[in-house]
Amino acid sequence: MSEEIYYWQALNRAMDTEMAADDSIITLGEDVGLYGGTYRVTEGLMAKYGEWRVRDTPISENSFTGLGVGAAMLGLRPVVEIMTINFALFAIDAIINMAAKIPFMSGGQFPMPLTIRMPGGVARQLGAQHSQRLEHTLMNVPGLRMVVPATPQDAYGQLRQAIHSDDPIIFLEHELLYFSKGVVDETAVAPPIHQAMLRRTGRDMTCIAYSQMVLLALEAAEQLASEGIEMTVIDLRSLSPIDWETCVQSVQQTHHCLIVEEDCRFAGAGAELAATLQERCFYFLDKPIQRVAGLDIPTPFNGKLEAASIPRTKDIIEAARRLVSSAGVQS
Amino acid sequence: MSEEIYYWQALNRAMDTEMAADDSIITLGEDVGLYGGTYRVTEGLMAKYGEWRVRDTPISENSFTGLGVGAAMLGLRPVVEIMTINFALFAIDAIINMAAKIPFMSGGQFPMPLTIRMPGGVARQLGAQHSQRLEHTLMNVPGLRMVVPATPQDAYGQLRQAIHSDDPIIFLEHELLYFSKGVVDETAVAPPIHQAMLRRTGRDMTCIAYSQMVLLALEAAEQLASEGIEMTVIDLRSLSPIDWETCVQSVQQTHHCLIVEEDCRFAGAGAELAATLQERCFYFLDKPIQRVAGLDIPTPFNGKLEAASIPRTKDIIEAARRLVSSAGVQS
Amino acid sequence: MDKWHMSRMLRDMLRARAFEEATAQGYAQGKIAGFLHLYPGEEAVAVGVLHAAEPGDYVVSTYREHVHALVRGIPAQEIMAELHGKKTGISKGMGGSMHLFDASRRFLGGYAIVGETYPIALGAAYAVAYRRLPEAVICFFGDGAVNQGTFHESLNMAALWKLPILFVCENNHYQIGTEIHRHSAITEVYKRACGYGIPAEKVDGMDVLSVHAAAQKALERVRSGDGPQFLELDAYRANDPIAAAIHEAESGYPNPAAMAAAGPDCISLFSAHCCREKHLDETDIERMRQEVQTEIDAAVRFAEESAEPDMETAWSILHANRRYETLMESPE
Amino acid sequence: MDKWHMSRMLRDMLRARAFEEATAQGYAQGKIAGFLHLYPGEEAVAVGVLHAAEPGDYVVSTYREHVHALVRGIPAQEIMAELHGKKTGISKGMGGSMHLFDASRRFLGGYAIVGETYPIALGAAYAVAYRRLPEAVICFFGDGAVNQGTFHESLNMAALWKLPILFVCENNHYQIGTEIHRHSAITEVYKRACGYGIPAEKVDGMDVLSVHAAAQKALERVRSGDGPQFLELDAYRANDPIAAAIHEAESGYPNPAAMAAAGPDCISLFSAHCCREKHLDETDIERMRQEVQTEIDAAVRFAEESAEPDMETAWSILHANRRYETLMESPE
Ligand SMILES: Cc1ncc(C[n+]2csc(CCOP(=O)(O)OP(=O)(O)O)c2C)c(N)n1
Ligand SMILES: Cc1ncc(C[n+]2csc(CCOP(=O)(O)OP(=O)(O)O)c2C)c(N)n1
Ligand SMILES: [Mg+2]
Ligand SMILES: [Mg+2]
Repeated sequence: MSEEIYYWQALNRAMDTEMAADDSIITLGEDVGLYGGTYRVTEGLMAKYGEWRVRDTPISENSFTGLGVGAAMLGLRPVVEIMTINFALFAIDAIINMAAKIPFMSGGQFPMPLTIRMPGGVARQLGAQHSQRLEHTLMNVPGLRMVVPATPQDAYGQLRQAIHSDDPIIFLEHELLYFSKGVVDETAVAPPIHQAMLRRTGRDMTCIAYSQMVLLALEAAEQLASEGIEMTVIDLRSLSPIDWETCVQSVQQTHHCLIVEEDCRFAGAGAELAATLQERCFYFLDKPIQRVAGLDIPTPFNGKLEAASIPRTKDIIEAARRLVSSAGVQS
Repeated sequence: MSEEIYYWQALNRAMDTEMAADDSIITLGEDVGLYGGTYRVTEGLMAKYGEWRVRDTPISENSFTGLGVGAAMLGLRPVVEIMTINFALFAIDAIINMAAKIPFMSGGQFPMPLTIRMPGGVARQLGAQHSQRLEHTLMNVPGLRMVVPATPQDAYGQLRQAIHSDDPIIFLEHELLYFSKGVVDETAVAPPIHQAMLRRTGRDMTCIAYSQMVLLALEAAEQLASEGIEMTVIDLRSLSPIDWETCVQSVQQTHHCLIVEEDCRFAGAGAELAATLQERCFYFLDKPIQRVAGLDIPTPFNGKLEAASIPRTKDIIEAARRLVSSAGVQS
Repeated sequence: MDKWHMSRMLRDMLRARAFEEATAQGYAQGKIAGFLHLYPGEEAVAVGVLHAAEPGDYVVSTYREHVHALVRGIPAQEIMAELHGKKTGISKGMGGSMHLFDASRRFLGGYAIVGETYPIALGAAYAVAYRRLPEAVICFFGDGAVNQGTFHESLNMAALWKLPILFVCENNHYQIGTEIHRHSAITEVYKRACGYGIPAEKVDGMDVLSVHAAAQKALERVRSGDGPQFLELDAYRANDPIAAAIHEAESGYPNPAAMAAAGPDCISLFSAHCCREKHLDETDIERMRQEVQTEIDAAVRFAEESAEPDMETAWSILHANRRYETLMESPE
Repeated sequence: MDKWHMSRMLRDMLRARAFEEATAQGYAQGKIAGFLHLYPGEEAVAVGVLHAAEPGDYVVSTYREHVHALVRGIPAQEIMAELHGKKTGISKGMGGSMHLFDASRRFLGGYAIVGETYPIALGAAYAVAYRRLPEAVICFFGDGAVNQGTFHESLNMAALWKLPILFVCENNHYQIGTEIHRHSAITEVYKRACGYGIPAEKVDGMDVLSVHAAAQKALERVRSGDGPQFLELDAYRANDPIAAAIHEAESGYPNPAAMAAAGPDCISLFSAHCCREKHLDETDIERMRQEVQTEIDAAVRFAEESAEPDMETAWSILHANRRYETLMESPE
C-alpha cells in the first residue's frame, strides 16, 4: 500500500480518489484539463471525468474563483486551482468577501464546500511579482481555513479532508515541493486536518515551521544534533486554525522557541505565532521567541540575492545556536 | 491659525493646499468630483481644479488604482480614493504587485509618488462585507508604506507628507473619524510622517493603538487614572514602517504592554507589534504582552453583536486592570 | 395575460412599495441602521422578471434587493426582521439589509460589493448545466456595475460554456452620484453584450408587461439550452412623492424631482392600464393597497417585537459547517 | 516605404530572432533561470508596431517583452545582462526576464501578471492627455489576456475619456495550452472593442508591412486626439526549426510542428519580399545576419562577464525614493 511518490502525484491521487467517489466534485482552473495542470496535479482527470468536471478556464481568476463559490452554494464541491498564489491577488474578493462570508451572512443557510488549491512561495528566479507569499492575509480572514502540507502523505490526506469539508479551505502548496518525494500510504487513517505534527523531538528548543520550511528545519536539526543541540521540529500542517496545544506543550518543555517562515517577517504568519506563544508560554520562556523569516524586500530576480532573501538552512542553524547559547541573557 | 475642524475638513484642506501648489497632483475615485466625495474629503475640488485633476471614475477599482500607478510613472502625483477599504480587495493586485514592486523591479528607475486614500474599519451596521480591516495585509508588503492618522491635525499633516513622498503610501482613514473634531494648525511643522506619538504618559503600563482605537484608549486611560492606574498611550500614526524606538522605550519603562487594534486578532496588525516587542523588551516585561482586538468572526449585522465584535473602551479598561494586577503572575 | 396574473403582479408592486416605505420609516426612526438601498420606482423590473421565473430558478441580487427577495416569496416579516437585525430575520440578523439569503427559495443572496453577482450566477449556472437541469439563474445588477471587471470575465465564461443565465441590468442611469454618460463609454448597456455574442435587448423597465414578456421569452431560451441572455431594463427612480422622499434619504443620488421628467411612476402606469382594460377598478386597487399595508404593518410589528441574536448564535453559525469534522484532536 | 526603412525593419527582425536564440541557449546552459517567454515567430508584430512609434511614445508590455524592449532601443547587452540577473542589467538584476524597464526610452515595463498592462497604459495615457501632449501609449497583450477584468475596465475608461492608447493584441491563438476557441466566447478579438466604441481592426500579424501601415494609421489617430484605437494582430509561433526548438523549451505551448500549417515564418516572408522588390539581395541579408549575430554574441559575453548585484544594492534601490524624506526621527 505504501509507495514512494512525488508530492504532485499524491495530490493527483487524492483528486482522483475523491472524484471517483463523488460526482459533485469538480475542478477548474487555467490549464487543469487538456494540459493536465501546470504542476501535473490534475493529469489524466479530464480524460477520465470529462470537461464539465475538469474545466479549463480563461485567465479570469476573480470570476472563476467566484464560480467555485456559486457552484458550492448549489451543492457542488469545487476544487479551484489558481495557477500560483500570485494570481490570487485578482481573486481576493471572491475568497475574502464571498467564500469566507456567505455561510455566516446567510445565517448558516449556505455551507461552502470549496477548496482553493494554489502554490505559494519563492521558487527559482521568477521575479518579485511571481514570489508572493500570502498566508498572513488569508489567516486574518474569519470563516476561512488554510492547510499547508509539507509531505506527500499530508498532501494526499489533507486534500481529501479538505474536499470533504463544508467550510471553504485554502490548500496552500509550494512550487518547490511538487517534485519532492515521500512515502504515501493511501490506506492510512489521516490525522485531523488541522493537527500539528512533531516531526522530531529534542529537549533543547522548539522550532515551528510549515510547508517547504519544514524540510529546511529538519535539515538544520540534523546538523544541530551533531553539535549536541537537540531541536524539536513542529510541522504546523495548518495555518488556520493553528494547533496551539501542540506548540504550547512543546515550548513549555524546551523553554526556547524559534519560528521559521518564508513569509516576509514584518506582519508575516510568524508574527501571530510569536504573539500568541509569548502570551501562553511567557513564564516558561528562557529567551524571547525568535523568528527566522523572509527579508522585507520585494524578491530580487538575481539568484543569489533571491536565495538570501528567504531562510536558508544555515540561517536556521545560526538562529538556533544563538537561541540556546547562554550568551545574551540579561538580568 | 489654529481652528477646530472636522477630520474630513482637515483632509480637504490638505488636498486643496497641495493641489494649489503643484499641478502634478490629481485625485480620482468614485464620486470624488461632482458629488464631492462620499465623506466630503474632495468637496469643492472639482469646481476649483477641473475634471482632469479631479476625476470621477466608473466602478473599476483595480484599473483606476492601476491608473494611478501608471500616471505616477509619468511623474504625476495621483491621490487615488478608494471609497472604502472593502472595495480595495478588487484593487489589491494594483497595490501589491504593481505600486509596491515597480520601483524595485525597475532597478529604481521609476519612483512611485502615489497616495491611496481609503477608510477602513467597522462603522455602524454595514454588514460583514463592508467591515473589512486590511492593515495586516498591506503591512506585509515591502515597498509599501501605510499611515493611520487618528486626529484632524495628523490627517492634515500626514496627507500633505504622503503626497510629497516618492514612495507609494496607503493612507488609511476610518469611517467613524471623519466627523470627529480637533484643532488643526496649518502652519505647524508636522512631525516626521512615520513617527509615533505619546498621547499621554503614565508609569504603570503602555498601551499601543492606532486610528480610531486611539480615541478609545485615551478614554480608557482617563477612567483608569481615576482608579490609580497610569497608562501611557502611544498613537502609532504609522503601521509601516513602525516607530519601534518609541514603543520599546516606553515598554522598557512601564514593563507592561497592551496592544489595541480593531483588526481581527488572529494574524492582525497587533501580532507584529507583540512579536517584535516581546523580542526587544523580553527582559523588561513583567507579564506577557496582551492584545485587545477584534473577534475572529465576520462582522455580524446586528448592532449589539457588531459592537461586541470589536474593542470597546470597557474591554481596554478590563484588559489593563488584569495586566497591572499582581494576580496571575507565576514563578 | 389574464386578470388573475395581472392583479398578482400589481399586488406585488404595491407590496414592494409599501415595504420600502415602511423600511424608510424604520430607518428615519433609527430602528433600522446601516446602508439602506431602496427600490421605489423600479418595481416593474423585479415584478416583471420574477413573475416570469419558475420556482426551480435561482436568483442572485445586489444590496438593493429587498424587493427581489419579497417578490421571490420570502415572507415580508422575515425580511423586515433581518433589516432590524433580529434573530427571526431570514439571515438570523447576521446579514442585514444588503445580505438577504434564502436557500429554500433559491435566493442566492444580496451582495454589497458591486460586481459580485456575476460570478455567483456563473457558478450556480455551471452547477445547473453540469447536472443538465432545465433551470435558469437570474442575475441582477445596476448600470454602474457593468464596469466592474467581473462583468466581463463572467459574461465571457457564460457565453463560452452556454450557461443558463439571464443577465438583468436595472439601468436607473446613475452610479450613486455619477450619471451613466460619465461612467460608461457606451450608454446603451445592452450593447456591452456584443463582445461575447450574447443575445441582448433593451426594454422599457417602467412597463411591467413589457418586462414580463421579455423576461419570459429570454428565460425560455435560457432553459432550453440556448445559453445566456441579456436584458437591459430602462428604469427610473420613482416619480412619486413618497418614493421621492425615500430617495432623498439615500445619500448621493440625484434629486428625484429632477427625475420627474422621466415620466410617470411604474405603479400608476400599471394601475391605469388595469383599469383601462377593465381587469380591475379603483376599488379593487384600493382594497389591495389596504391588504398589503396590513401585511407590511404586521411585518414591522413582527420585526420590532422579535428578539436579538446573541453572540453564541453568531459563533454557532460561523462553525455550523464544521459539525462532522475533526479539526485537531484525534478521535478516541 | 523606402529601402532604408525596410532594411532597418528586417535587421530588427533578425536581431530579435538572434537575441531569442541566444537567450534560449543561455537558458539551456543554465545561465539564465526563471520563466522564459520567447518571441520567435511574432517578430513582425513588435517590429511593425514599434517602427511606427515615435521616441515620445510610451510602451507597456508583458512578460514576453524581450523583443519589444530590444526594438524599442534598449541595448541588447543591457537586456541580456538583466536576463542573467547581473548588476549591469537594465533593471540592475532586480527585475529579470519578465520585468524590463527603461525610463529614458519610455519603456514602462514588462508585467508578469496577465492583465496589468492595461491599467498602466491607462495611467500613462491619462498623464499625457492631462498635459495635452501629442504622445501615444502603446499597450501590448496576448489573446488570453483579453479575458482578464482589467481589459474591460481599462478599455471603458480609455474610451470614456478619449485617452491616447493604441491597444495591440498579439493573437497567437493560445493561452499557454488552451486554444483561443476554448478560452474566448468570441475568437475574433478585435470585436471585443465594440462594447466600448473603440475603432478596431484585425491585421495579418505575419506581414510586417501590413502591421506597420496599420499601426502608423492608428497611432496618427491616437496622437491627434481621436481616442484609443485597437489592433488585433494575427500571429503564430514560428514555423522555423530553431524557433520550434526554442518553444519546446517553454512548457505548455502547443507543439510548434503543429503550427507549421499556419504558413511561413514572418522573417522568411519579409526577406523574400525584400528580395523580390530588389531592395536587398541574399548577400545583403546574409551580411546583416552576421552583423546582428556579432552584436548578440557581444551582448552575451557582456552579460556573462558582468558582476552580480549585492544585497546592499537591493536595499538601496528599495529605499531610493526615500532620499529626501524624514521618516521617523525629527530633524535636529
Ligand atoms: C466594488 C464596489 N465599489 C463601490 C461600491 C459603493 N457603491 C455602492 S452602490 C454603488 C453604485 C452602484 O450603481 P449601480 O450598479 O448603477 O446600481 P444602483 O445603485 O444604481 O442600483 C457604489 C459605487 C461598492 N459597493 N462596491
Ligand atoms: C493573472 C495571471 N494568471 C495566470 C498567469 C499565468 N500565465 C502566464 S502566461 C499565460 C498565458 C497568457 O496568454 P496570452 O495572453 O495569449 O499571451 P501569450 O503568452 O500567448 O503571448 C498565463 C495563463 C499569469 N501570469 N497571470
Ligand atoms: Mg444605477
Ligand atoms: Mg496567446
